[in-house]
Amino acid sequence: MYLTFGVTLVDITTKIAGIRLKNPTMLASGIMDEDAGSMQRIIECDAGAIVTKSIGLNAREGYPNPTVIELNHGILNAMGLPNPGIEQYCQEIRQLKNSKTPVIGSIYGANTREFIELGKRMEDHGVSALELNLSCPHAKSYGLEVGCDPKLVQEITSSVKEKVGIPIFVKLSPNVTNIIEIAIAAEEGNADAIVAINTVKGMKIDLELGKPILSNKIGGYSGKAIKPIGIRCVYEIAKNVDIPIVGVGGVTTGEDALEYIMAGASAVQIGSGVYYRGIDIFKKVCVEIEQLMKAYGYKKLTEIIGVAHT
Amino acid sequence: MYLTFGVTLVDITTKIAGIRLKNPTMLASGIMDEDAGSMQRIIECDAGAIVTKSIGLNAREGYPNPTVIELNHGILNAMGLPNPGIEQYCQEIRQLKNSKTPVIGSIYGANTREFIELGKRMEDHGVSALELNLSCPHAKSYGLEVGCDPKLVQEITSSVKEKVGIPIFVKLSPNVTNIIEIAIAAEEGNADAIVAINTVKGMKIDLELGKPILSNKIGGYSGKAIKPIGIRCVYEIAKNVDIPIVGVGGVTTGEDALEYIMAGASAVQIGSGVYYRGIDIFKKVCVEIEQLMKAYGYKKLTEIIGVAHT
Amino acid sequence: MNIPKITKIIESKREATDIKTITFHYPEEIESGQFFMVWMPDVDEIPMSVSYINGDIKGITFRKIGDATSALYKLKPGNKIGIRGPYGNGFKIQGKHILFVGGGTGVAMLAPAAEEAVKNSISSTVVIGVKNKSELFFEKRLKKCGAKVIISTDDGSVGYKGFASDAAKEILKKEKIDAVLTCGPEMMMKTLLDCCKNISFQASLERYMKCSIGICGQCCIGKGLRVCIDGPVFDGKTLKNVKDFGVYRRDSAGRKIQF
Amino acid sequence: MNIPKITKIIESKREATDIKTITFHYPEEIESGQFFMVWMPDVDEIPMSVSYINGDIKGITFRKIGDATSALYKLKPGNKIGIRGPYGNGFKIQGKHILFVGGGTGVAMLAPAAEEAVKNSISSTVVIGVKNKSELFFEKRLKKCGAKVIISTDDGSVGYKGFASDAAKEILKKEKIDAVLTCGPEMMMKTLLDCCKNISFQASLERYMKCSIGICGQCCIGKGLRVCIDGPVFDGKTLKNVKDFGVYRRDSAGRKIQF
Ligand SMILES: Cc1cc2nc3c(=O)[nH]c(=O)nc-3n(C[C@H](O)[C@H](O)[C@H](O)COP(=O)(O)OP(=O)(O)OC[C@H]3O[C@@H](n4cnc5c(N)ncnc54)[C@H](O)[C@@H]3O)c2cc1C
Ligand SMILES: Cc1cc2nc3c(=O)[nH]c(=O)nc-3n(C[C@H](O)[C@H](O)[C@H](O)COP(=O)(O)OP(=O)(O)OC[C@H]3O[C@@H](n4cnc5c(N)ncnc54)[C@H](O)[C@@H]3O)c2cc1C
Ligand SMILES: Cc1cc2nc3c(=O)[nH]c(=O)nc-3n(C[C@H](O)[C@H](O)[C@H](O)COP(=O)(O)O)c2cc1C
Ligand SMILES: Cc1cc2nc3c(=O)[nH]c(=O)nc-3n(C[C@H](O)[C@H](O)[C@H](O)COP(=O)(O)O)c2cc1C
Ligand code: FES
Ligand code: FES
Repeated sequence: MYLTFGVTLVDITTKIAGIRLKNPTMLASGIMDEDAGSMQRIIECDAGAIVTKSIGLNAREGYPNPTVIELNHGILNAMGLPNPGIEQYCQEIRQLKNSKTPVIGSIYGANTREFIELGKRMEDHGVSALELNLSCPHAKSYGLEVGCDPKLVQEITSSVKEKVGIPIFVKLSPNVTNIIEIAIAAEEGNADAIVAINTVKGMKIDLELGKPILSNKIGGYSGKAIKPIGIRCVYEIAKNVDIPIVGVGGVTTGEDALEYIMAGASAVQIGSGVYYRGIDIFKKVCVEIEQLMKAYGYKKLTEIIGVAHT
Repeated sequence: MYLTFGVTLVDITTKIAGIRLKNPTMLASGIMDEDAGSMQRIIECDAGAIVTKSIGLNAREGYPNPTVIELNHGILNAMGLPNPGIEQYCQEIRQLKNSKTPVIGSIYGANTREFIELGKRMEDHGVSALELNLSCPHAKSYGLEVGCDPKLVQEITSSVKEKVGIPIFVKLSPNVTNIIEIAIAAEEGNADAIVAINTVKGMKIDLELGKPILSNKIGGYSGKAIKPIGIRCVYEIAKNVDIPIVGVGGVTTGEDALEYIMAGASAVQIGSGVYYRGIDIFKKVCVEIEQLMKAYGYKKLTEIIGVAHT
Repeated sequence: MNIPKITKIIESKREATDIKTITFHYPEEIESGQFFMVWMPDVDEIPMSVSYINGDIKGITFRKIGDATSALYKLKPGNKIGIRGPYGNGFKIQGKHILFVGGGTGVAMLAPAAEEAVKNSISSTVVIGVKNKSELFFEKRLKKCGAKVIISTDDGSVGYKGFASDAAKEILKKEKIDAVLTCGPEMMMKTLLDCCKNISFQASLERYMKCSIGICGQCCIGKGLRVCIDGPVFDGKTLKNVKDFGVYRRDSAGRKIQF
Repeated sequence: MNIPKITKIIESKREATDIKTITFHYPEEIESGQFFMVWMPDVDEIPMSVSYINGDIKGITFRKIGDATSALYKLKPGNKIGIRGPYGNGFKIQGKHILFVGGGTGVAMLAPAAEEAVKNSISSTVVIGVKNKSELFFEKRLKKCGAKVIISTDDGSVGYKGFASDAAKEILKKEKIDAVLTCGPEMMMKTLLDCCKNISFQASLERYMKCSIGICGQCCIGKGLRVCIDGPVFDGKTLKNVKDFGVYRRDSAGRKIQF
């Protein structure tokens, strides 16, 4: 099928773990996805898929403000995984049940049991796939503490995989010595796809007060500045695993998306880009991808996946 | 003593491991330090101290070009540790013997024995301190492969320490799961100071050719974009060790320097900043530090070290 | 960069019981209806509408209701806070005769709008609705600027006895009003919206805010309308399609809370 | 960003034995004396002076001596290479009568400078020094532009027999020359510098280059003069204080190599 955002007739559809996306731009977890209405709006902005906020068993208020600041070259956040808990959030997901755009449920937990419970609830309410957030850099005893241990990653992944029927994406952190080892652990745990990267641990200090600005002091760095790090991670992972990869980190243009795809990603997620280019960034990026494909003589997006390895 | 780059009378002298610096701006390793002439020029540009290129036992040509590219928010390099070997390089160091500005010898090796040998040679030829490069992200079997193992870091540090009489700085990589653990290992190995950070692993792919641009494919990301990562690392390290810290990564202005000092650094190193602001960046940053100190009511630079922890 | 700018309190002035105005140097241009994020280090950062626009000096007016506002309440001239913004869209001030309806601290952000309207030779009537006399503020300020001011109190301790929306309804019946601009309890604004069939309507909403730059989704209403960027001021046409308007808001965790 | 821009070879033309010119589309402005970094993917990226400036089309002229230049030599029209730059400072073209002295491929980068001089009505004499006739190139081009061309060959197979520097010395004795601009083997340039006591002198140097943006220190001469940024063209006054000029260069590892 040929999509036509722009004028050119190129095929920008893609597939991850059997899920077909009309285009490779997905909404990243934690951005405009606290309620059904917001996700609906992003769907109408033509995102190829939506990832929900990371949801836990119980409600969490997150950290006090300031939680998000914009730096010169990226965005720094320490939300602290605020979410209403799976019970309430399932109501939001149910409202999207008839959406043609795939909705992927992001979940975080402190242990295997929690991930399984959350995964089953998400599946029951109709998500197309799960994204295991094993990578949040700033919530104590969640995320990164789980996601930097290959054994735990494999165990959680395979345990959830056994209990649910939908595909499982594992989202990885760049804040590890060897991301390849973690990606391989996820693959060995039968993950259906890898999502990379989550934010990079960073900090900003106010000079006049001599204090870190974020209430959590340390935050996660996202946006334009981290793209070279994300590209490197996706490239390293693609060299070492066979499952599909979703590239995240600093995608704001069609060029950025294409770079991730060349590094080995089958699709990209966009988070901070919503700040840089507005909520219609998904459509903009698709148009730019089509223009670039035409300029470089590509007909199908899928033929570009991983070309940088050849 | 009161230095007067600008108009204000504030004291920007500092000290690391007993080495007194007339100001807190040091030349970072690998920048304009392949020969005595270049280092002499940087000394005349008023750097507070000079760190040499990382030197190994034998000459190394490094990787073919492209080895350095500038990205939108930082610089990506994969030099591959080119250097003429300690034998030839000692001639360069000897020429700086009478310099009032401290010269710190950076060395890399594949094992403890090499580090000891290099350290002794550097000491013989008159450097003020050693910087152990345990962190180069892109030279195989050197640097990062050594620097991400706390046991090796402690062993190398303490072994070199036993054999040389000059202070030992250990330079760390941000490409690890837990930089605190590595810093503690260096401290337990009796390091006199920690230098953080080396470059962040990154990649840039050319879209038209679908190829990584650097000949080594993966490179080290430096410059403006990485400052929040460096600040976070210095802050984390300062919370956990008692030895002085030298902050590196994205320092281009007095504000950047001050932010590192507030995070816990006793001095800063400048690398990519030489590209952004020219070779006279050292003086510029000093003037800016003085102006900020006046604006915020500080008299002595040393009273600012680590204020973000209070 | 979008980080707080540290500024010093110039003046802290009590306006009524538990209500204060603080002013500070902040040269950025701001329109009435826009808001700041106000950082009290080690406490919180909260959204606050601008209530004074006086060249480089700006002000906010707030009620002490919790941690952050209590911290603000205690600040003295010379104390430092962090300000960023302005955020949001502000009011469109158009028409021949505008009715401003402020409930509680809602009047704080309407005041600069009413002043601007009068300056633009628009007839301006302001309803100030408060629970009782001790909570009343900005009466003098608004009269002085040339607006017609009507007070309503729940207990009748001064002015009209009843809700501000009832007072407003009576005015709407009597006078030819082009536009209603309101800020206050959402139920009150909802009631007003229902009365404004053919009258242009703008309401300023409050939702829990975290990023204030339109990415975290915390403040969204309806179909992903972000109060921090698409609002805080919405027109009647938009609000009629927002199911949650006057029905529920979400707390810091994203849980729905009925009004 | 400072990354190679991919461009297609428009023409590849043999100039002499092992010497070719290739031209490509590269709209950036460039001055004679400046250079590009030329990327042959999977091979190397090397510095190359501009030898043709023709609106949006630029050219380089090179001798096949190793991996990268051999790869360049093989390229056909339509093949892609990466170009970045221009880098460096370029010549200052001033005076009434300029003597250009090119040794070997050095003449390649002098040609656009000589053309510019003639265009600015400056009398221009060009010495082209090569080993023998088979290596001679740009004679016609330079004559056509209006420069006076003198050929010297080591073996006397054409023109003056001897070194280019000797040919130049004779001219300096006979004619009133304001400025000498030279590029070629460093010993030749050093000899020339020694003859130019009262004559303005500029020489374009070659050093191993890696970053080309002034940070890696690979190309430095004297007291930290960066050939990539402070050069490649240096004046006589500067070069007199550079101890390594004509004495040694450094290889890719930074080892000194005597000329
Ligand atoms: C756009 C906007 C403009 C506002 N302008 C004014 C004003 O001019 N004057 C005024 O008095 N108040 C104003 N508010 C409300 C003000 O932000 C809250 O009263 C304040 O945040 C309470 O903080 P607290 O810590 O004192 O109370 P808490 O005890 O922390 O909370 C009390 C209630 O305040 C609200 N609140 C707390 N934090 C936030 C937050 N980050 N974002 C939104 N609401 C929050 C919640 O509803 C909460 O239930 C405005 C709110 C918004 C969204
Ligand atoms: C500013 C500048 C302008 C130049 N302009 C021209 C020109 O117009 N025409 C021309 O024929 N040549 C020019 N050169 C020389 C040209 O760069 C080398 O001939 C070329 O790099 C050789 O590469 P190779 O792989 O073919 O040879 P190799 O076999 O790799 O090397 C042969 C020699 O070339 C030199 N070389 C190799 N790589 C580099 C490098 N990265 N930087 C500098 N020198 C290197 C070294 O001296 C080396 O010993 C210029 C050099 C510089 C510095
Ligand atoms: C405000 C904010 C909230 C986020 N929340 C989550 C989250 O809940 N779960 C998660 O896996 N990632 C979260 N992320 C990380 C993003 O999904 C994404 O991995 C990261 O921001 C890098 O992409 P970007 O550069 O496009 O923003 C969040 C990022 C931001 C900026
Ligand atoms: C071209 C280049 C070469 C470098 N070479 C070395 C080196 O030899 N040894 C080392 O420890 N660090 C080396 N580095 C890292 C720098 O010393 C520094 O840690 C890093 O660039 C971050 O600082 P910056 O942002 O100021 O550049 C190099 C960096 C660059 C850009
Ligand atoms: S507060 Fe984050 S989207 Fe409005
Ligand atoms: S080539 Fe790096 S400084 Fe000149």
